[in-house]
Amino acid sequence: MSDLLILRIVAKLLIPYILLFGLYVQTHGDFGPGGGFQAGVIFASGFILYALVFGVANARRVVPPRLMATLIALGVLLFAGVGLAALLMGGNYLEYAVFADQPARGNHIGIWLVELGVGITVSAVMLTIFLTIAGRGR
Amino acid sequence: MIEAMPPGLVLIAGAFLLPATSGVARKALVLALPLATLGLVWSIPDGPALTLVFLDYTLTPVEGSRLGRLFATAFALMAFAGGLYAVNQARVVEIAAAFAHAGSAIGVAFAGDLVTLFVFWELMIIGSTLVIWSAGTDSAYRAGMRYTLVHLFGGIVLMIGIIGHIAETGSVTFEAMHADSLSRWLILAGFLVNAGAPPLSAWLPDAYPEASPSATVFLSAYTTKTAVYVLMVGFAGEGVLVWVGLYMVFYGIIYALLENDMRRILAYSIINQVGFMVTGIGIGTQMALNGSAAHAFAHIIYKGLLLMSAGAVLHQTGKRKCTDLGGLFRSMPITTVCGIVGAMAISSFPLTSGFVSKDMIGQAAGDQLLALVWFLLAAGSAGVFLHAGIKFPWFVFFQKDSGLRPPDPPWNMWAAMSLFAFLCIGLGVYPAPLYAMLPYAVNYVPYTSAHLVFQFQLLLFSGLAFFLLLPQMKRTLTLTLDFDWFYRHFLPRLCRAVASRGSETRRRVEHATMTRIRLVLEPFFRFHRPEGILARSWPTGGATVWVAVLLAVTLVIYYWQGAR
Amino acid sequence: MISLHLPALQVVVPLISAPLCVLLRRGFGAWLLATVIAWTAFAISLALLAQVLSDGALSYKMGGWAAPWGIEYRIDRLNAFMLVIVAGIGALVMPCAYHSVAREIAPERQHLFYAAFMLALTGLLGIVITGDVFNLYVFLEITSLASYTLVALGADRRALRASFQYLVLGTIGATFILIGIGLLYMVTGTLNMADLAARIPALQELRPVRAAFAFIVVGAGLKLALFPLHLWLPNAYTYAPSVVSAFLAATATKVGVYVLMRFIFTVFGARFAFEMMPLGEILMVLGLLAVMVGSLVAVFQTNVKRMLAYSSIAQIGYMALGISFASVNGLVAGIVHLFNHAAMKGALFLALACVFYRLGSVELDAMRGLGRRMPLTMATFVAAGMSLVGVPLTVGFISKWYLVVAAIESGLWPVAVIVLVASLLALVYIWRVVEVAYFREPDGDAPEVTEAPAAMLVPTMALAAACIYFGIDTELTVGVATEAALSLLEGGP
Amino acid sequence: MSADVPKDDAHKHWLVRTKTIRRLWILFIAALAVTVLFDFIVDRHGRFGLDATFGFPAWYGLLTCVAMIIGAKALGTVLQREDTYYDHE
Repeated sequence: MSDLLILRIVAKLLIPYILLFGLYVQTHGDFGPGGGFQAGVIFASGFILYALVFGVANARRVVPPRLMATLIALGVLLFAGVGLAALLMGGNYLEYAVFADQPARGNHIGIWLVELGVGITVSAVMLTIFLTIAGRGR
Repeated sequence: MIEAMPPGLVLIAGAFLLPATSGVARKALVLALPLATLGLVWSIPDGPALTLVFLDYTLTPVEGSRLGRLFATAFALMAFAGGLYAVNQARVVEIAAAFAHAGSAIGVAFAGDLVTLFVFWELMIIGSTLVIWSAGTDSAYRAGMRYTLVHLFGGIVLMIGIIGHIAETGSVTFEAMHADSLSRWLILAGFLVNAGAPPLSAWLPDAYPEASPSATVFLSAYTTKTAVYVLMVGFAGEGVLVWVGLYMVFYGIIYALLENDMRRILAYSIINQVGFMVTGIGIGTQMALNGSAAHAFAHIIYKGLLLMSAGAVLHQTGKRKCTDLGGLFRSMPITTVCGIVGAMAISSFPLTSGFVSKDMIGQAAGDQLLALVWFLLAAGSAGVFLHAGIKFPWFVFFQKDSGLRPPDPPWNMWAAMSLFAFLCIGLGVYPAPLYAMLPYAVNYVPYTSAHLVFQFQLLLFSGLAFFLLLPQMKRTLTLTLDFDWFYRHFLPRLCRAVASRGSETRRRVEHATMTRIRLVLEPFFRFHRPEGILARSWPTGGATVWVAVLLAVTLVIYYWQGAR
Repeated sequence: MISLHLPALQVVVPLISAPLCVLLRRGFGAWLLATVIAWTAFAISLALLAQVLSDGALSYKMGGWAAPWGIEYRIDRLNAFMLVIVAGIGALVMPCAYHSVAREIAPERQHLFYAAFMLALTGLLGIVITGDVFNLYVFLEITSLASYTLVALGADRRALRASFQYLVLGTIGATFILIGIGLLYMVTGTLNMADLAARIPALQELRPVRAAFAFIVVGAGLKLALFPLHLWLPNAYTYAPSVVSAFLAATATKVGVYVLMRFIFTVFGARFAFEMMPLGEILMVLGLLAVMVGSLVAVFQTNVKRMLAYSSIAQIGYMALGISFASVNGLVAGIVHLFNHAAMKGALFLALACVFYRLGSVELDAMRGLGRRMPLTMATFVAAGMSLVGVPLTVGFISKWYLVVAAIESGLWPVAVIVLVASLLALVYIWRVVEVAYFREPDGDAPEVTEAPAAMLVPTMALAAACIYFGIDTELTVGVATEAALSLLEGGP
Repeated sequence: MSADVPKDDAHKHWLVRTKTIRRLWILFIAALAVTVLFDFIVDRHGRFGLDATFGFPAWYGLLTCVAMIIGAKALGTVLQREDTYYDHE
């Protein structure tokens, strides 16, 4: 596959935009279409494209499985930690309104953080699944 | 609320303690526990002594009564003598199990409510099964398994009966009742299974003789006599019991006459003796109940004595079949004398405990002018002498010389035998203490000239019949089929024929079923899978089919319900 | 202050521990964390139960959103009791897990095992605690996915196939539940259980409600392994790692039963389920079949784990039977048996974990003479086994008693007979193990083994002791079950 | 009984010597006679008529015992099996 020059160049051109779009969906999910899940999938698809074009072995160097496992865990921790933080700040679990003096602002912060956690976990899980399946039989 | 501890718990707790001890301490404990229990039995006043709440019911785990105390006394005495008999020979697990068994039986004797009764009832089963198993032989294991299953089946019948009774009356108290509804019939049936009543009586001669010499002594006392106790409390005067009891009397005689194994002879005679008691309970007058209670007390002692002497023979010779034994009186005089005393007592010879107890039942039948019952009881009395009174000592200690010259058993065994022999004679000579314990005031004089003449004529002429027909009584190496044939032979055969792969019956049944099933389901399965066989090749698929079927069926049913 | 948030913490604490286990990367560290967390969760569940018993049902608004819009955690006596069962088993299984997992699972996967285990615990606790049907579905999936992983970690190659089968059927079950929830949402526009319960009576003539009922009952039936939807269970329990078998057998199917009860009584209401729909008859027939078939098949197994798995199917049949009577005593029997069966099956499977730890096998033949070589383990097995049979003074007797009382109250004598005859079958299959362990001599080439390590033995014996203690002192179990049964029958959470 | 009379009678236990056994039989028959004769002295007031007849316990005991033995024998021909019957369960 490394011989396909056009593919490699197009992929190199596309991947940054895919990642950027992923980040856009991630950060604007709280008041537009999108959110952590979709963003995570889009973000992961950038790396998956890379793996398809440049080979799984290269992709593994970019995203080592250990890192992925850590990211999966960290994403979940972020999600659950935000909930706990709300609890520590005097609200119910996941009650973001307590994060700022104005409930709307607090909600904004809380949702943003939670979605980030979701995004990290989803993209890491997607990549792990892809690399695991792609790595079978080698 | 705790005013009194259930006396049986001393023995049950002791059973758990025994294996942890050793040496002299263990021996002391074996002898002390039954005596402590005996003391506790007599410290319980009449009436409820302990109540507690369990499963929404107010239970009376300990309720003193004259009758319960009588039985508990006999049970504790038996535990003492049995412990003494076994203390140096038996495995500790056997004594422990026997004490648990005895403790549960005493628990039944003091149970004031049906739930407590049932709990102790089931504990008795566990204890007795372990007693049988402690022999450690394969045949004991199998017999014990059959024993357990029969009794657990009886327990099931009893439990359904008890729950039904509680649902009908709202009361858990264990008191007199009548077999007038299904649930109470079930209670009666559950009790009768333990009494060794037909048709489930074969467990007794099947299991008891497979236990070790001392274990059989323990076993003989508790299971059937607790059944007598509960029948007496619950179903006194229940007419059907007269006929059940009489059946047991003659069943025991006939089967014992055919039997070759000395301890099975005695096992059959337990059923025979319990038959007398059950008949008395069926008659239900004060005289009859006194007779049954007194006879149960006397029976525990002399049957213990008989089995001790048989056990001593088995322990010393390792043989249990009449065909292998004989002439042992030469070298085992103490055992012989004790065996004869027991045999006299069971035959109710004058001056023995049987004489002062059994004929109360006959007397009661006579007083009620139950002619047929009276004549049958008299014939039964003659038959007792025939099958146990003469047959057992004759074939074991006399008849031909088998050439065996074993010495008398160790001191603790013969001490236990002597104690019971003393009690057999003592109660026969001086029955007042026994009569004082009976549930009703005793209006009966055993030693009248008429009674003595009657008894001597009956017994001596039964003896004459025995010796005249001795050639007919020649022992053979046989066993006699009983109801247990159905679950020991017929059912296993049937199951094997159906269950084992490749057997002809199974092949035919399977073929027929499969053809029919295919006929119905073939189109359905072909639709799903061309090869057409269900779960074998791909279980997940098979399971999914089940899901689909179940969902479809429920959906259809629910829709149909809605359309109505 | 913190007591206000116990409902959230009950789920969140194990949830957070799962990623931490992954981050720890070390088997021992992960085990230590998981053990501490499991015991913390147990403590929380006990505190919740105490709170519910003294103050009545609790409600917790997730994220501060009020029901029915937000997710509500609602804890009444029934699910407080369930929480104690699930968390308690989790706490008791964890100490055993250290040795057992070290023997059965490769070192590089151990921390992942504990992470999956914590996720399964989280999911089970979440299913039980939530008062929102969609949230329930989410937790159901968390549990299921974690369980598939746990089963697949079994040392035997067949574990993979068992796990796959479990996955396919479990997914079908979860999907059915989701379809049912979807149909309910379509008709009522709400996902909150209490809200659903208030709206369904007016809508119960509608076919979507009936279809939802069918889907949910069948879906839950799959999850709880109701006969004939049990086919995933024997393989999954047989080939899973020993502690996983113990944990899942003691909790997962019980939670399935809980879900069924919750939907039947709280969401749809007893009147709808038993008077308009013939659920009672269906559950009774399937329950009786489960009892008979499960027990009979168990009698013929040679792998003891598999035998216990089939016995679980029979025991689940008892619970279904208890529900089918739709009477107080029937429900008490079902609910008490949830607890009792968790205790005895937990003890039995943990005892097998001990056996496997020493012998490397749980085949009947390999256990010859084990009564003398591992006396405490086998004594525990016998005690819990007697409880399974329903011997008086054990918990099994209590369940059996209430079941028979319920059957006789309803005039169903034959059902009472079948229940009790099946307990004889339980005796037969338990006794096959006892016979081999106590009455057979080991083969000449059998490995010399000693008693299992104390860390495994103590929890096992604790569960067996519970089987006996709660068979004598029934105040807590029967008391809670009775009140839970009454409130279930009244309808509404 | 008399079938197994050995030749060296003096070497046997006194209880199984032919002479003793003969004496025991005589004693036994005498006892039988005495107990029946007691019916003349003692009034065994019967309740049912039949039981008041002369020597009722004696003849009744003898007859029922013979009947029971014959009955058992008859049943035995149907129900008795080798004692290894169940061994191949």
